[in-house]
Amino acid sequence: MIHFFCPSCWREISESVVMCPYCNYDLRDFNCLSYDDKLILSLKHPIKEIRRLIIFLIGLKKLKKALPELEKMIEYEEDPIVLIEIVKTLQQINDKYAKAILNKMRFHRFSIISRYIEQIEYSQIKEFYGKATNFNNK
Amino acid sequence: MVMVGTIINNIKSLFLKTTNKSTETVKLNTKNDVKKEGDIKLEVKDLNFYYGDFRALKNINLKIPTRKITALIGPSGCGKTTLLRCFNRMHDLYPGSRYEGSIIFYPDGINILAPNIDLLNLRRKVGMVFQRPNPFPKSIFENVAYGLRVNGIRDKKLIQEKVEWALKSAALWDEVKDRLNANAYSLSGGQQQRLCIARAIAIEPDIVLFDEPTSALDPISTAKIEELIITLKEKLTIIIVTHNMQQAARVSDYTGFMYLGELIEFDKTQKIFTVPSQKLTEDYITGRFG
Amino acid sequence: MFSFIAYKKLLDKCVLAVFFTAGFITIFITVGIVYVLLSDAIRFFQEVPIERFLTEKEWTPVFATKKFGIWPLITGTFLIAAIAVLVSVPLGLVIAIYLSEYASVRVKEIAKPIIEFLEAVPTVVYGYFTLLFVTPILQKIVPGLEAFNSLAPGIVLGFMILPYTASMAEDAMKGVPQRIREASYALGATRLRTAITIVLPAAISGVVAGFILGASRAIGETMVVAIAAGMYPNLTLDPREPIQTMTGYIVQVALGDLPYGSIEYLSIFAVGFALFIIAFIFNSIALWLRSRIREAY
Amino acid sequence: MGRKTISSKPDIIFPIIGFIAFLLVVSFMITLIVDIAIDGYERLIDPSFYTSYPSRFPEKAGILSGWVGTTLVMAGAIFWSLLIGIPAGIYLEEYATKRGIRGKIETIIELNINNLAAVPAIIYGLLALGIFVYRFKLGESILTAGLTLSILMLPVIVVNTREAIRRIPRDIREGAYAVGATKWDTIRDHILPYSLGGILTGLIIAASRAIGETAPLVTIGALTFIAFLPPSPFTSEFPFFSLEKAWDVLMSPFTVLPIQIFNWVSRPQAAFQINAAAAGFVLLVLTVIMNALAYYLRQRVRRKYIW
Repeated sequence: MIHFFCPSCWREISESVVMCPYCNYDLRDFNCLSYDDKLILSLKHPIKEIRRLIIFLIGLKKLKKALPELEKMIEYEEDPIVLIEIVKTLQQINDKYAKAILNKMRFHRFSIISRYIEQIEYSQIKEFYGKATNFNNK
Repeated sequence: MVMVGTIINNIKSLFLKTTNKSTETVKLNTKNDVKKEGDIKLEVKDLNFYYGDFRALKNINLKIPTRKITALIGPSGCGKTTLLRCFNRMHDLYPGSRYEGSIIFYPDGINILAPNIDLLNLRRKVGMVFQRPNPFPKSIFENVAYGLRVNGIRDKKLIQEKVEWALKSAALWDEVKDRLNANAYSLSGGQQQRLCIARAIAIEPDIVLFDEPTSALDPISTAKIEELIITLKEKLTIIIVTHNMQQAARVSDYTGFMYLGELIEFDKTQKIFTVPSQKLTEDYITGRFG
Repeated sequence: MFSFIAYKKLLDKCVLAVFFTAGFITIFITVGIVYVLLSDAIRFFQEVPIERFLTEKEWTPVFATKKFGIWPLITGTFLIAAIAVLVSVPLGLVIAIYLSEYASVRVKEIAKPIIEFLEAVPTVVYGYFTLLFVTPILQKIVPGLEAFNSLAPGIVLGFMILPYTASMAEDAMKGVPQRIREASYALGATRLRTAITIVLPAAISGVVAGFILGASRAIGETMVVAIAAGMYPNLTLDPREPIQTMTGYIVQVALGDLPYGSIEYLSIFAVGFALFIIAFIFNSIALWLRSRIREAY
Repeated sequence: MGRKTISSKPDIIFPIIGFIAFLLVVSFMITLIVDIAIDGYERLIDPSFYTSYPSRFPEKAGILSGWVGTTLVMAGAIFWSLLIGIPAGIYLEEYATKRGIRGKIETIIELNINNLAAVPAIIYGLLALGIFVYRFKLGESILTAGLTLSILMLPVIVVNTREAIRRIPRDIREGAYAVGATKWDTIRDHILPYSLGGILTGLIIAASRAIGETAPLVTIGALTFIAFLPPSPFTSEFPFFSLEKAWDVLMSPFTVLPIQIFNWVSRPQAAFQINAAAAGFVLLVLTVIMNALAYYLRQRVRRKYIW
């Protein structure tokens, strides 16, 4: 069956309600939101696969508006897979703000995240030098 | 502690391997869109499907492009698997199903839903991979050879060649070449699913249907199968039903969003996910319902 | 390629026809049974009015003065079935409760095949055992027990139908969801109390269906009664006396020379028809009861 | 441990009663087997018992014609019941449409098979007497007996075939259809091979019931005193097999072990009853072996295909 969730507190509600009975969020407000805003709202979705998808889409769209929310997210997000998705999205956006967040993530409380960033950067450097040597050979 | 470490490493290696590639493919897709706009493999026209009195599909209109991956997404019970199973008329196995409308198969231009169509020929051209790996409890070789045999190929050498080719195409050959006579159930879940893919492509179909092919598999096997599906599109038209939207976004070129038996939106994958035109699609992608 | 597919399709059609025919033949068996029983029973009733069949108190179709009262055979049949049920139901119920509520998996694994095997023993062997082992022993306990009687076969049949009364009852009780039991245990009830007041009532239609099928089996059983109960149609409820059951009569007549269309020949079809009706009623009740379990859960 | 629920009295006593009841059943069966073995011991160890024809003299009588007859009749019964039972079971599981006229026929077939399973065996004897013996004029022959017992076995075989087929998951069928197999391809290559173990179990169980069945064969008029064997259908000249003689085998009168036993039991002389016990023991051993085999097969099949 299809389940509906409140886009604010993400508890299950019925399809027809106008006001969320748990957090009093007005669903008419939600219907006026743009897709980008909906994406940002969904960063708090309880299902991690959805969060991961949203982050992935933010990267795809290079949605800079979402960066503050992502910055907050790295503090409370518990799932390393989602965090890794954030890293990748940040690299895709790749502006000043994103780089700043990325720098912050180097010292993330999950060591796997910081190691992941190191590894990515290492491989990027290697790739860069690999190309450089190719040039030399030519 | 050691165990936790290895698990983390596994997760890490998984992401290092796959997601790099997947971002690449997304980029690729954005570069070379459809080459020729008229290159259509299947055209669904006003399709209605009934289970008894229940109308499971409502007025579906859809054009499936050749040699592309088309994903169908939507909440469970929305009819995406039902639509998929129309393409090889799998519903005919069970009493009480009824089709209306037409699905035109190009380049032949025949209507798949015509009552007098040759189902054997159709299923030879439209292969299928199922949700749960379903190899036959026979040897690995026999599993792949089965489709060839029932389609009238008797030449042993030819069968051997084709089995090898299919297993290679399914990226399974190196893992099983020394034990082709072992029972298929001795393989792991992911290998079994790739065996099923080999079985489907051994008869060289034009189209392969994937019905949530990775929903019963672990992340590593899932990644392998996704990779495999992407390589298969060089030769085949692929339609994949998936529950996992990220899989659709990573793998497919085109995506259709279905809801309550209707096709709400159909477009290039990138467009569906970045700028959906329907509010319902937006809500589904952002997890408002599911 | 075309011809290959056409050939396969043709083959498929032929196979369907063959399989459908096979299924259809099974209907012919029942039709055959009903036709044979009915046609010959009707011919019997053309010669012997149905009032005599139902009102006379003696059954002597092979004597010079023929009498055709079915009642001695029916009482004999039901007397033995009743003894069998009296033996089998308490025993079966105790075993069923024990197996479903107490026994370990290993005991169950051994017990079930043994109980099921009771039905597989050739009935003629049971007949021998009844006549030459059970009856002599019972004669020492029960005074006035004749060499042919209905008590001994009844007891042996009681064991023989245990696969229905014990095994089927156990299956029915096993089908009761565990959560219902747990609810009872949680209130501090003993296992036995739970089994009797909760599980048994919940499974009652399956258990009773087993009993009825067992009784039906006892009614239709032939060799044990033909060997050990005697060949004497006797309107009595005394289990010590020799009697004759409906099946016993059919065997007795069939053993002799049987000209087609003679009154003896026709009489076994009349008796067989009565037996078929009784068995059919019992089975229908059992099937109906069993279908009720399926609705319950 | 202070709680009474765990160690309350009825829960200690009842399992003991239950176990005693079960032991009663076991001892009943052991008594049965031992009694027959002891009674028949004298003849069981005599090799000529197995190679002699019945005789007026109890010490010379044997079960040769009995077991030859049983073998031939059972071969016929197995043949006919498989011929009808397996296709009927497959039809009901694989082809049933559940709609229209065919659907109605299917419902009738199903109900009918359920009912056939519970019809008293002797009724089948009457059916055979009325149809095969008198209306088809097949006589009191091996053919008639085989057909009669096959009807008896049919419901068991159909039910077991259906259960075995039902255990095969839908996915396997769809997998086969998806590569272009026809229904018959699927049945031949998948349904039948994977359900064979289950079908075989059903066949053995059915055969073990039929082998001891006496009443229907008595009803069709099996002779009890047969001092000859059916003719051999094999000839010394090419093609070493004569259809005419095979027909003679099918049409020849017969006796079977259970009828032989019945005949001996009904005789007043105690010496014949020794023969009855001995033959009964042989029959009992046969059924034990068949049931054990079925049990073993069932366990193996369960382990072989775990879907």
